[in-house]
Amino acid sequence: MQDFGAAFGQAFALILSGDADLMEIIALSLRVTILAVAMACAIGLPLGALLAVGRFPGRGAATVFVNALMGLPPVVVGLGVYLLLSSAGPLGVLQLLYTPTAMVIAQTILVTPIVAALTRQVVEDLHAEYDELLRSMGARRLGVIATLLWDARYSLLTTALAGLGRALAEVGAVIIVGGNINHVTRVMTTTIALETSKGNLSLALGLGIILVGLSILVNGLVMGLRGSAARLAYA
Amino acid sequence: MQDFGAAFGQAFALILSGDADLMEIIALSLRVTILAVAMACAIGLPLGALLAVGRFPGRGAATVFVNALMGLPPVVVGLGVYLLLSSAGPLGVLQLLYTPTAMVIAQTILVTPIVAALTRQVVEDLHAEYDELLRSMGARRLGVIATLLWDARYSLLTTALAGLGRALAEVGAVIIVGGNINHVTRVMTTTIALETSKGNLSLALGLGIILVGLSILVNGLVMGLRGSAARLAYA
Amino acid sequence: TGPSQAEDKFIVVQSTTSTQNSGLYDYLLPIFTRETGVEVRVVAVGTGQAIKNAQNCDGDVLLVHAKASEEKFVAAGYGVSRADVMYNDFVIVGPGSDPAGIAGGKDVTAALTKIKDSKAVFASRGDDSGTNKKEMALWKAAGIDPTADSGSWYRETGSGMGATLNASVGMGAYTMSDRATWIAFGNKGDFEIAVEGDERLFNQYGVILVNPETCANVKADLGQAFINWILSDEGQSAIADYRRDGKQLFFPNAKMS
Amino acid sequence: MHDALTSPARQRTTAAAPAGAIWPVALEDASFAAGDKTLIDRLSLQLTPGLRSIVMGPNGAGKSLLLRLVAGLLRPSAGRVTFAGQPLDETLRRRVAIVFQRPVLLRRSVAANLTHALKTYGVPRGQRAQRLDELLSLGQLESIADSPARVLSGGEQQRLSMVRALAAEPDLLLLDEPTASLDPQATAAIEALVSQAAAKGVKIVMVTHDRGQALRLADEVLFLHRGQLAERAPAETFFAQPQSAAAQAYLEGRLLL
Amino acid sequence: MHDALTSPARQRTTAAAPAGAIWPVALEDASFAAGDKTLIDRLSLQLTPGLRSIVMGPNGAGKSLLLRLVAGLLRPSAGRVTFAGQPLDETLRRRVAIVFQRPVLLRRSVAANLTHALKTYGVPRGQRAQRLDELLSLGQLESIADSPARVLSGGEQQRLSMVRALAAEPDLLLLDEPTASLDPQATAAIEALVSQAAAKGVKIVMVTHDRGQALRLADEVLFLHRGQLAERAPAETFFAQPQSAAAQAYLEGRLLL
Ligand SMILES: Nc1ncnc2c1ncn2[C@@H]1O[C@H](COP(=O)(O)OP(=O)(O)OP(=O)(O)O)[C@@H](O)[C@H]1O
Ligand SMILES: Nc1ncnc2c1ncn2[C@@H]1O[C@H](COP(=O)(O)OP(=O)(O)OP(=O)(O)O)[C@@H](O)[C@H]1O
Ligand SMILES: [Mg+2]
Ligand SMILES: [Mg+2]
Repeated sequence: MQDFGAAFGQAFALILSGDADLMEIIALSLRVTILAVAMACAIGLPLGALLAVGRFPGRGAATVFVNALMGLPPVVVGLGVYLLLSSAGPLGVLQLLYTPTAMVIAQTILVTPIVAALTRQVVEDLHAEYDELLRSMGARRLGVIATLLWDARYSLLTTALAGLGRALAEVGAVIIVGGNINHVTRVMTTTIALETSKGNLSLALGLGIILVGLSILVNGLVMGLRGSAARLAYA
Repeated sequence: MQDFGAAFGQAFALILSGDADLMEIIALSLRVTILAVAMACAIGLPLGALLAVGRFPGRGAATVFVNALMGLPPVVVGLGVYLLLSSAGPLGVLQLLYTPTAMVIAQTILVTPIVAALTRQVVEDLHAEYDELLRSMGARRLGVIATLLWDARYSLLTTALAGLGRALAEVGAVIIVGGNINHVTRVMTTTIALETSKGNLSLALGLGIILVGLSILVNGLVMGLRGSAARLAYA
Repeated sequence: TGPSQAEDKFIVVQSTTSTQNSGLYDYLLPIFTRETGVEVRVVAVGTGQAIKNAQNCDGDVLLVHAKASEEKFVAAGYGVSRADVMYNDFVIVGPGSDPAGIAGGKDVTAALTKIKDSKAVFASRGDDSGTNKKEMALWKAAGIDPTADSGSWYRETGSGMGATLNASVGMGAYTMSDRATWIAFGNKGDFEIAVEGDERLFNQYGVILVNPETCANVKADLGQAFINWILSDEGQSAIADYRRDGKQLFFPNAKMS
Repeated sequence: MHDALTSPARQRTTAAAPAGAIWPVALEDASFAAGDKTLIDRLSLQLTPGLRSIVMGPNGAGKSLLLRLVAGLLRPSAGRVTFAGQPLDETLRRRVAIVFQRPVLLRRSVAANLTHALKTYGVPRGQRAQRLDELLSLGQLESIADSPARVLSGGEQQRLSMVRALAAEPDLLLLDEPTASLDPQATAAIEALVSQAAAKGVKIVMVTHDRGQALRLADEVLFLHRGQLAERAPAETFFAQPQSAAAQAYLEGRLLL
Repeated sequence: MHDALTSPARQRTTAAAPAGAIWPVALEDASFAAGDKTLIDRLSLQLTPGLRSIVMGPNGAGKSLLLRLVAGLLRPSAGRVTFAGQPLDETLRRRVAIVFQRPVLLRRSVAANLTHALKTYGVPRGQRAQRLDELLSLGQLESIADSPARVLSGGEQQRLSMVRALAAEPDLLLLDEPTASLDPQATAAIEALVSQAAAKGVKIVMVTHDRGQALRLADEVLFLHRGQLAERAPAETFFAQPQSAAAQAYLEGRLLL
């Protein structure tokens, strides 16, 4: 049990110390995560909505496939991106391996199916209500999707937050394509993994507590903004 | 690119060979995952519904907290469970460390917030519609939750599938508390991690392809069952 | 679950990844299990984590390669006694193009100096593992503090040997690996051994029984039986017999008393 | 509805008389505001058993809000709503039933909707099947008992909501335009049911825009305008000589502003 | 509704005449089945511009389904629905507008619901603000323009649905009990609007259970019973001497089985 106590102690000491390395790591974690979630939403929201409203052959199979991709193992995604970006790989000339960009790419691949699958569900539920109205108005596919995504935006926040959680917590992919290189691609989760492998369990746990605190902060912020937005505007 | 080709080749060869070790590993992966998701649903569904319908002080904070816990880093969960179950830890006498049970516990902790947070959203959306009716009927809290969970069951499937995806893909926690012991606690993801660290990238990728195939299979099965259930019964 | 005949008769060995990744255990342990009916469950993690796990009583036997840490472990009362099991050596591997021009050399400090001077990329595990400690000692011997350049030509991957090798191949960076892991490694690309044979690259593995007096749950009999076996002529010759690509990976050097 | 024997009034006598008095039900200076709009404006009102009260008033007058306040579904932003001097509590709640203007139906079959209601109202499991049959026949819903409730026609949905409320065997029945989408026959049947229930002592408060219906059913009329009780009068008086300008304009179909 | 100048008919003339003819709109032996129930049963019917057609029939007769079939929202399970001999296509779709029995409103403000409709109907951005004002005043919705549409009173929701449909400037307007929850003034206003639109050439097909309303508005009555067209007659004939037993029973408020 003393490990847990020590972990909290370490967490507080670290935060209070304002350790420059730690700040650098936190900043990179946030940058990579937020970029990846933004990209995943840019792809996943319309894709999920399309799966929800589309009436095309293979829609059921596509839905199962996207749902299944929520179970994409991070290590596999990491490997795939590694093989693409490695000097010997097809995209090697871009020299992206072991850069934050590579990490964003890997996380985007991981998070997009989550956003798309959950979006499909939310939008489908709303579509059940709006379908006849929108069809009767002669709305085009794109307009339907835009309408549904907009009206479901508060519910879709939770979807984005699920993606955020996944990206923030993820280590398997980013450690492969980022390499956990000190001062370059080291983020919170890879640091935690490193300290764990060093046997510095309470330090690792302390960092974990900071990461969860970060997650709470971001979530609180998002929900707070959502609250004010919902209160202010009803457009 | 030849790595990807090799990976598919390896995947097919492995499946066709019906390798006994592989079958053992797949079976354990499925067992651990399904148990963990079942437990996470048993806790997360009512918890999420409670957050959706409850009117208690601190509900907003609790919601933010549960949402934030979707970002629990697997390594941290693994560490926490390790410290609890370790012989030196408070639950050491149970001798659960490095057993599949420990893996189920760790995954349950990881997946429960996901199920709870997504359930809250789904149930809250439905509750907006049912709230006045159920209150006017004098339904008690438990009855309200049961009604909402039942009527939202098809939408909640996607929630459970999100949890399943997370559990199936997860490696950071299970490798710490399971130890990736050959024939005892080795699952698909830990095998993939091991092969990756051995530099057997195309074998690792091949195993990843099998894991994704497994995920597609399970998802297809679930959606298929859902389809027949929805067609058959309207109780 | 494991073979049913060994349902209760098993021990947990906390070990490093190199012994596992090189396939040694897959060869060695079945022999022991066949003879004694005792199953050996290996938890292969970083050296630091392995020692920490053993300190937490989550293993019966510790088998790692960080002699100083091991002796500290025993001195602190966590282990009963330490015995040498086997050794191999470290090698510096690098891309075939050999940007630092060190290939074929034997003097490791000279090679490291050349790497620094040419600013050729070098990947360090940077994880305080046995390998990492050895590497840092070699830099020190060369009079270089590479961490000052961390992030530029010197890259600390903060990962295990396998991951660091993958990263090196991906970046075209030199790195130091134990020979066993290197030989067994599957993703070599165009990489080759650049420096080997310096006696400062010696890599000793030791085995320790976790102290049953500090850890009541330790299966001292079974653990000791395993240690005795691995140090015995039979165990030692089994180690010597293990080969990959025709090469011997570990060299037994137990001094049974 | 064609079978008067299964009217709720009969069933009420079979249930144990619930403890606790609810009369009078009173709004005391109750207001309800949303944003900066006062939608119900310091309304005071007493309801006692006996007379059938019909609530009329233009669209947006606050009729539905009033019913919701009485049912305890909205909390007044000022003033209070009391039942025999007390606020509505859980035990009293089931003695008040409401039929919403826009039916709210569970995503289940017609029969399952009713079974759910019976369960919620605490009808013992053994009696539910029989009660279900009675309610289905009361609402002429037998032929669509297994249809999903949400695909029913507008009139069918209203009938289902109505019998579901009757299943509660309430003392106070709040009806919000329950016949707005019903055909003449179903309207007549509902009116008969309402009269029967009233005769057995169930207090009826019903919103309608249908003047003919109000004439047929009302003992007294509550006329709401802009969230205020503009007029309360016996039915004959109200229709013959409405006192308030608002009521006069309403009855003549003139624009009210 | 109080401002006849902003009636949809006026606005129609300002819009470019859409290409392609839709008349006659015809059901040819159209059926609609769900599960094993035939809900619309081989119905044949022609609609031509001019006469205001009122659809009557008991609850569950299939009136709403008929409107949905005509609007192209349901696909007949047998037979077909044609517009000038062709199936409904995207370009024709906007010339048919429908007001549902149960209003479907977006989770937006009243104004945003209308703006969304204007956008969907292809009204150029520059004209939307003015059209919005016209529609709000047409529906007497100015004072609640910024309220969330889903908290509106029943009558307000119906008025909003009505003006939203008018915003489409349709050639064929399908109305499903559009005044069921309206107060007498709003009912009169809607009836006036309907008559005006009809006078300008918009074909009206309207479902109602209100005999008085039918008498006021109907040029002809379509009487549906059990998914079949039991009777189609000029209004005077229908109300004076209904031919079918079903229509007789319906008008007398007798039970139809
Ligand atoms: N939550 C809310 N926020 C803002 N305005 C509201 C809210 N709820 C109701 N209103 C407004 O309050 C007024 C009264 O609504 P209510 O539903 O009681 O009318 P009503 O008398 O039942 O009318 P109708 O005959 O059309 O059903 C309406 O103008 C409505 O728009
Ligand atoms: N998807 C469906 N599955 C099964 N039954 C359906 C479905 N849709 C409609 N029905 C049934 O079809 C019948 C006709 O429905 P419709 O809504 O057209 O009636 P209506 O004539 O409009 O009645 P009302 O006057 O009550 O509005 C009803 O009995 C309804 O229960
Ligand atoms: Mg109302
Ligand atoms: Mg209808």
